[in-house]
Amino acid sequence: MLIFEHSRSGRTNPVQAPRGEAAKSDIPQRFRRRHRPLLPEVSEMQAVRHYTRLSRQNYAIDTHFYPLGSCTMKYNPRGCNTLASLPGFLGRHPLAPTPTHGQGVLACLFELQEMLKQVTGMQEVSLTPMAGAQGEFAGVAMIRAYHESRGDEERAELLVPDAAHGTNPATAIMCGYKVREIPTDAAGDVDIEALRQVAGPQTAGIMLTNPSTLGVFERRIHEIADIIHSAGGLLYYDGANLNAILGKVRPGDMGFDVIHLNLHKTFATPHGGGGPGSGPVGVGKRLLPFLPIPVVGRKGGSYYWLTEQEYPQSIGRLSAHMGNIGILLRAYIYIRMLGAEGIERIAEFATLNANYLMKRLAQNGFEMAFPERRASHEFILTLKNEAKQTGANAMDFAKRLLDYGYHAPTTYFPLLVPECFLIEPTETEDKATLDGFAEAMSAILQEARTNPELLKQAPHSLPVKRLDDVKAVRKLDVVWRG
Amino acid sequence: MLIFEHSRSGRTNPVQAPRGEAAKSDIPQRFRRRHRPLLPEVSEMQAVRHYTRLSRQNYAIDTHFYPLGSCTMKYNPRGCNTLASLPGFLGRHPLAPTPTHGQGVLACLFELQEMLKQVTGMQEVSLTPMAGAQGEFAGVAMIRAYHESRGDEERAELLVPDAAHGTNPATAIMCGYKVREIPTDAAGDVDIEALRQVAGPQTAGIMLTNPSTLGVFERRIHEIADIIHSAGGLLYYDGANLNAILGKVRPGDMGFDVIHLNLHKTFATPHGGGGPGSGPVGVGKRLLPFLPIPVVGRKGGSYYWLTEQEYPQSIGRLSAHMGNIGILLRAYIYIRMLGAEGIERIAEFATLNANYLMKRLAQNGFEMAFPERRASHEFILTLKNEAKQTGANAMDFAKRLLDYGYHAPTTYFPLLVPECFLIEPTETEDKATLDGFAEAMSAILQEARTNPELLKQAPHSLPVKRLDDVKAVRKLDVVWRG
Amino acid sequence: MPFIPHTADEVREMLALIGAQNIDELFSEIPLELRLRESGKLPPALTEMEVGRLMQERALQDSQPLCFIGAGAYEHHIPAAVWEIAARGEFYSAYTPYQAEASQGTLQLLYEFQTMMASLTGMDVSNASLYDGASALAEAVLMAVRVNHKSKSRRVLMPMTVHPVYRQVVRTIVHNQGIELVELPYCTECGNTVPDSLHRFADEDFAALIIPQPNFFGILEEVDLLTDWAYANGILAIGLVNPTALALLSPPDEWGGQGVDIACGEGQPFGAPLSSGGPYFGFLCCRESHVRQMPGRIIGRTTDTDGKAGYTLTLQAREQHIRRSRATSNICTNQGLMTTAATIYMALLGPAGLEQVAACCHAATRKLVENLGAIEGVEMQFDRPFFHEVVLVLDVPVQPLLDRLAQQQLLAGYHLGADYPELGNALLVCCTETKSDDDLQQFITLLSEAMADLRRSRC
Amino acid sequence: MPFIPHTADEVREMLALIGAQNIDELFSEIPLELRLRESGKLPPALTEMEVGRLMQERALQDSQPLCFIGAGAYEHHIPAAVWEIAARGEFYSAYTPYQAEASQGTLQLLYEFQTMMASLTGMDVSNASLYDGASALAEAVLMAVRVNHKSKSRRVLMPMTVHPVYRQVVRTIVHNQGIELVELPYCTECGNTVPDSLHRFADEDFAALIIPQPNFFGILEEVDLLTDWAYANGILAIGLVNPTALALLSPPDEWGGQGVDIACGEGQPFGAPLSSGGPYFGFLCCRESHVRQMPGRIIGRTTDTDGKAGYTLTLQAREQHIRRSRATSNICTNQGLMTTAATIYMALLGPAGLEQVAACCHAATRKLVENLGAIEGVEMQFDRPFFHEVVLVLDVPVQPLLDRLAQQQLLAGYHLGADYPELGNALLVCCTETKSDDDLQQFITLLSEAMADLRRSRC
Ligand SMILES: Cc1ncc(COP(=O)(O)O)c(C=O)c1O
Ligand SMILES: Cc1ncc(COP(=O)(O)O)c(C=O)c1O
Repeated sequence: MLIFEHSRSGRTNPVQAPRGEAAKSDIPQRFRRRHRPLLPEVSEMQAVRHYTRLSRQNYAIDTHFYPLGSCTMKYNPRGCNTLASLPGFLGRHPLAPTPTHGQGVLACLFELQEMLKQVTGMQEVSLTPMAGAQGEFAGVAMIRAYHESRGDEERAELLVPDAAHGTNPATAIMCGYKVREIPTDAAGDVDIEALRQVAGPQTAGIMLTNPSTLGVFERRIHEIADIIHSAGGLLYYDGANLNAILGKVRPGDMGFDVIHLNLHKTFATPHGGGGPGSGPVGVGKRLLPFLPIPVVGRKGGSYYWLTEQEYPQSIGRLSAHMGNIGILLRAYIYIRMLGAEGIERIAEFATLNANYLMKRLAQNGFEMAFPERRASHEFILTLKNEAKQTGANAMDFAKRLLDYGYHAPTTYFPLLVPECFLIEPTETEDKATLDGFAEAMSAILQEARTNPELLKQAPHSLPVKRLDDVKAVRKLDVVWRG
Repeated sequence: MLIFEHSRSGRTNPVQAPRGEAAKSDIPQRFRRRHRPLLPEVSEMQAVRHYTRLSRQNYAIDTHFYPLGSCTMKYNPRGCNTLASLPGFLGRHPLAPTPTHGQGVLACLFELQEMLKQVTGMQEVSLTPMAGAQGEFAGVAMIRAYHESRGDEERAELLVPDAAHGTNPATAIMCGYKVREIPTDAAGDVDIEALRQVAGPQTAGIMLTNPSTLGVFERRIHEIADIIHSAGGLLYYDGANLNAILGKVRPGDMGFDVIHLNLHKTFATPHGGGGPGSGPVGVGKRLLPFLPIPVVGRKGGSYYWLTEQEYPQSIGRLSAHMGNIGILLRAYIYIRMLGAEGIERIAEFATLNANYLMKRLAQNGFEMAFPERRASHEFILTLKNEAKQTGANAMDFAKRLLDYGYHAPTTYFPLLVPECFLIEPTETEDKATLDGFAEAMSAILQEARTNPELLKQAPHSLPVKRLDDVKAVRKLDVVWRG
Repeated sequence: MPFIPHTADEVREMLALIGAQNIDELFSEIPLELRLRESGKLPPALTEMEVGRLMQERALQDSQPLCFIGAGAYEHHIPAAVWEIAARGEFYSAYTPYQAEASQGTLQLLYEFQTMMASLTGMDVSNASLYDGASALAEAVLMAVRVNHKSKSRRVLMPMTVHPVYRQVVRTIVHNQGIELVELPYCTECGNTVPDSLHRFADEDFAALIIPQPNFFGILEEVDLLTDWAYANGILAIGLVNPTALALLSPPDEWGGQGVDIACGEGQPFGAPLSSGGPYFGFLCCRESHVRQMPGRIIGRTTDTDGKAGYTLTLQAREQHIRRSRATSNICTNQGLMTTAATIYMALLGPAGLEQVAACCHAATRKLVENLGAIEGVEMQFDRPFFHEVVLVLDVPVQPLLDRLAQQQLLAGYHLGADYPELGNALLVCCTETKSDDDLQQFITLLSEAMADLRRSRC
Repeated sequence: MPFIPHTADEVREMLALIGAQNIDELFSEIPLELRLRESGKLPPALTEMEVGRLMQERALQDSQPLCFIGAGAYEHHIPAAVWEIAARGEFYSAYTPYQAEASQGTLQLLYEFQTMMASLTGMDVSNASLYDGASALAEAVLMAVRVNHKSKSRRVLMPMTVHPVYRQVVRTIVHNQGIELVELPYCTECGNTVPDSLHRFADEDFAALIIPQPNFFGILEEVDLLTDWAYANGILAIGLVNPTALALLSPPDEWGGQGVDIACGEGQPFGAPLSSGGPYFGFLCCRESHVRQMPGRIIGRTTDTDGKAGYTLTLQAREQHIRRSRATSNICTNQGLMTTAATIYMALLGPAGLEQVAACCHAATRKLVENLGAIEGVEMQFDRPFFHEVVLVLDVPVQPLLDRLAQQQLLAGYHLGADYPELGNALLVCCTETKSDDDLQQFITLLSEAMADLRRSRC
């Protein structure tokens, strides 16, 4: 039932509305609203009950194993939420003067910048981008500003591997670049020969993640960096996969000039059913002047905003204030709780879990996309044989997993592996959970062989059965009209 | 799965344990523990996931209609929780000095005492009892102290209607009294003639609720008060049903000498899956000196504890401090949000809902225990005919209601009505919910007629099917042993 | 190990199955010369208790002054239920609802959100959020340029009465695509964009006109005239609106004869704490005919195999994960949890409650204005209808005044000098329903004292 | 109407069905002369925003001093997850689990709680909570009197080293049943109950002996000797224990040769905020043979019709709602939500974590004691093993000292004078793991300054 269906005309919740006669007659009629909007008229309890019940229809990290590849669904420590929600933080107006009313929050942000520099090996960090994709925008815009600042205006192309996340090419376009796809070789690495052929004076740069979205480490990264740098281009690091290498190898050391981080992945800030995220950018020397503002500076023990004054060549501002500060605080708290050693263990155990689960699934007869490679923090399995043999495809396996109490892995991405599952267990899951998942996969495979309809009709135990996505597009219904 | 089954030896959650070497060698071996207790060894995420999932197996006011008679399961405003949980309140040590570190909380408690005096018509209130039953204990202990203080030591009997809640006779015994049951007449009132016969010099008092647990108002309350008072006894008011009469009639005005309130019923504090509750007591003039301590006093604008100094005849203390203060704060906030008018509307709409639902169910063919009476805030329906005709009894109806998404009403209480449902919708439910419940009852009645097994096997859609209570007693398993 | 559940035994078993000697071996594909040798200079781990104490101290440092700053971020009462529910693990720790059947909670809620926002703006459809108001405006500009088939222009008219930082953000985001923003001056007497002043652009070609309501000064723009002018000239109209104000003011769909094409704005007033500027959320609504050019997630209602209603991400072919370089935007993660809070906020307030919020905000600001007479040297800059925010001009310099009042725990407003030097000693002041009569009195008292002192110290 | 959903139309429809003219008619059975005529003197309704502001101001008034008071209520770190989960609506707003199938969450959790508490105390079984530590001790006394078949005595031995208020509470609760509490003196040198002093009671008949560990002074009692003495004399032993201490100290089940019969105590240290004294919870564990005399709810594991494990209230025949006047206690509502928090607390800490908590509390107190040498005029009253709490004797009067330190936001301890005048200027001081080295330093510094000042002002 929709909240509107609980609504009755004339019902109010006076405890939440301010009291008092509030004349608005000084606002001339021509500016005034004539009909009230369709908002629900429900009691407080009805709202609480409705949204509490709705919440229970979600799978989430707090309730289910959620091995969604590329998304790093790890435990979001509750302490981060509680502490970032202290009244002093929540109540602060963004324009409150920092000398008297902001040293607390700025201290946290400054230290976060420093810590992110440490873990990425970059020279400077700006925390302002509000998600990974906005971080990408900032990064690519800086690459562009860099070339323009040198009068190197011919560079109109950005190289992107064919396995890249969709935000990479989309960002390139938003920054006014043409996208050139680079193929992947059979082992999952970038096809170096192809790369050599396309790199040239028109190349503004390349966007990579490493480990790549194929779940393997790009071994010839040094060579790639050489090729691009020799061609006069810059290297962009998509930090969505940083969880795999924290404390092991740093993007700065691999030769990247700019990087974004997904704090809502690597640094355990919540994904909130779609956001808010946070996508800080880090840069090497070349891109330093172009950082998006504001950045937090420190002078004589006190903290303040660095703006266009200190960064006259900045690509500018990306949000009305400084992005998702509440999320930045959560990441800050998380890193403080982990410390140097804890950060390093993330990559170790994320990788251990991925390799273990990969091996278990391989032993259970599933085919890996890159069986000869080590998994990074994630790995890809292809169900193409199963699909051929049983008629149940990757989507059917995914939906059936929901019945078994597991969120499905990422399906059909990267597109170059047919019928694929991109599986990322993360370091916060225990062995028993991985074993349970592997067993569920085998059980489903058995079902696929004996009764594929069971999979095709799945899920069977959720609030709704398989939903008709095609109808959702054809008969577009995006607003309730009673 | 039990939390212990997630446990693995050697797993720790270091973020929550304090750091540092902490030698304990000054504690001699003979005092020291040799084996660690069986506590779960789980990661923080495992604990969070386990208990989050467990919570989802509960019905609660925030998720379901919960018409549990006598329990007043109304909406527990979230604001009461948030505000009672402000750090200044949560962090205060009970022995913190009140002049410097306690005026805030004492101001709330003092005002709460005043407000409860207002709504009950009593002279003074002590907030210290921690639940209804402890309030009863305090009240009856005061009655006893009163008689003893007058040297009136022969009074060894406490009268209790046969329909009374079990805590009433149990309390009488805890206070060293004998219990004498008073029968109920056919209309649901106390049998006045029977009462006259038993009241006498051995009568310490009578414990009543009004409206009674039969869901009807005791109309001859004045006569009862006269009988008891003339016999030298006192009247105890069990406040569990106060929701029915708030702002309409006050126990003090009905002639009661002492009363307890259930803040976790009438004043919307949460029941927490079993508690904590809060059972303040109010007294008339006669019992004033015997109030349990501490009570909050005010002198010259500042608040302080009243103790044995001010109440040398007090029955004493009932808790190490002053009871469930966090709960008292919630009740305080609730009353402030309702105000005088809001409080009065509680009884009105609780009564409207009960009478409406009673009428709807009667129209649907159900038999009411007292069809000629107005319902108070609750009413009783008997399924004795249905049980005879279909073999499905009140328990079966109750379990089947769970499948329909409703918590069951109170069953088999009061015992004198066979196969009964005690139904209390409360004022916070809307008409549509009551209609839905009435329809579900009819649907179940239909099922009982056509397929009684469906009811006897119910519930069918919950985490477990019908549980074997008899086995739970016979093969007692109250501690997990691996 | 913080947040890592593995026991030593388990690690051994797992490595054995993998066939590796130790964990380090799993990183063997990383070229040795790249491997980090020391573990960096991060501070040592703190326990939750320790970091708790640190954060408590830091939060206290920022204290909680009496705040009359608005300027795009507004202090409103947030019902306790909003975050007690939004912070439930099932909302808080879920990903974007890619597996619809396992995400009906988030999806239905977002469908309800879209319905509420569409109704509030009067538009046909709404997306499920963008990052914030400023970036939503930038996306609206990009969308308008894509959508306007009547014009091939990449020029967009943007009044100077739009929030100055929004203008910067829009520029940052759109200029790489060759879009030019043409600034429209405002009347320094009235504080609004004078419709007549547009006539000089009548012969030029533009893709869109942005219309803020209220504008950055709190002043109500002549939205009907502006929208009609845009329509008459084949220019798309983009309404930039405050959602609280919409409870009182006419919805952008009803501006002029045709209404706007796109309405967008900052969602913060609906349940988002001020939180130093974020997380907030942007909203964007439009006519149904433009829906395929809309950026961001959209939730649709459909049916399952039993014919039962259910909700799912729809029109994904607009999005980067399907359309890649031809997507309507690169946005992926949005501000889901904030829209969750906003949806619960709207449900708890309802139409009457929200109208009362707006009316009380406005009435408080008006009351403040009426009492300013008590202070020497303060005047209203603009004499036109406004909503809940006004520009005052003072006879003393603003910055020293604000600094001094901040010491007294009063944040008296936003200093307009840097953005609008032509206005002189101008202060943008906002009241919301959180300001009691006592608060207003406090404002008046402290401000007049401080001004008197400042004046004295100057002579 | 606050929290009432009815619209005027609905009220009309409902009244029509009922057949009443108006709501007032529904109260027609209440004698007219009793009906209230005015609506009383309650204050007018506040909105949540208004009451929020009021409560914020009140909470601030109580401020957050540095607190070294223990005396039965202990400041421990509470992991954030504890209350973020315990406050979920499903736990927070459920009733006692009478409908087991619809309450498996609460029931399984309580079964886990019972298991944890039984293991911590070493006892066979645990109930699902009583009101608090003091009333739990009273219930233990009543239970012991019922259970002890060897003795018909209604006399119980209670050491003076038991918390003074607990002794009062026990008296209040048990004396109406004719139970006599005989106080055992303690050694003012050592601070414990001297086992040899019991010999003089050897010929008397008692139902039970209470043994606190640690006792109110923080001192460790000779629990083995005391328990053995009780056993030898046909007296039931009741252990009164601090649950944090149990992570370090031997469980009551192992005291002496046979262990105690009943173990009980205050559960507050496990996840309950100090909160001015409540809500906390009492726990009570016992030998399996006594389980049918145990007061309070007990959860049992059973199976459903499919043979699947499930949980339900069991042994209800002990309880008031079934057994009425012959019940083991009148308790009905207990402290469910606090045990929910305690269970999550124990799961988050685990055995090693809990031991570390206990060890760190104790180490901090010892560190404080070791540094007291730096202050003139302070001495340890007792020189015996203790746990995390100690009695200091001062050469200045305690109350003025405490008042003065409270002004400096230091609560230096609990003044023992009122309860134990024989100890002179005695102060009970406690450290928990929440006290950092800086805090200890602060304590030392402020205390020595204040004492010096006081001494000066006296001469
Ligand atoms: C590899 C990769 N790059 C970029 C992104 C985009 O990040 P965001 O969703 O935070 O905008 C994602 C997120 O799904 C990703 O997996
Ligand atoms: C009529 C009546 N009296 C007394 C009580 C006991 O109150 P409590 O459970 O708070 O001890 C109850 C609670 O169920 C009740 O319904």
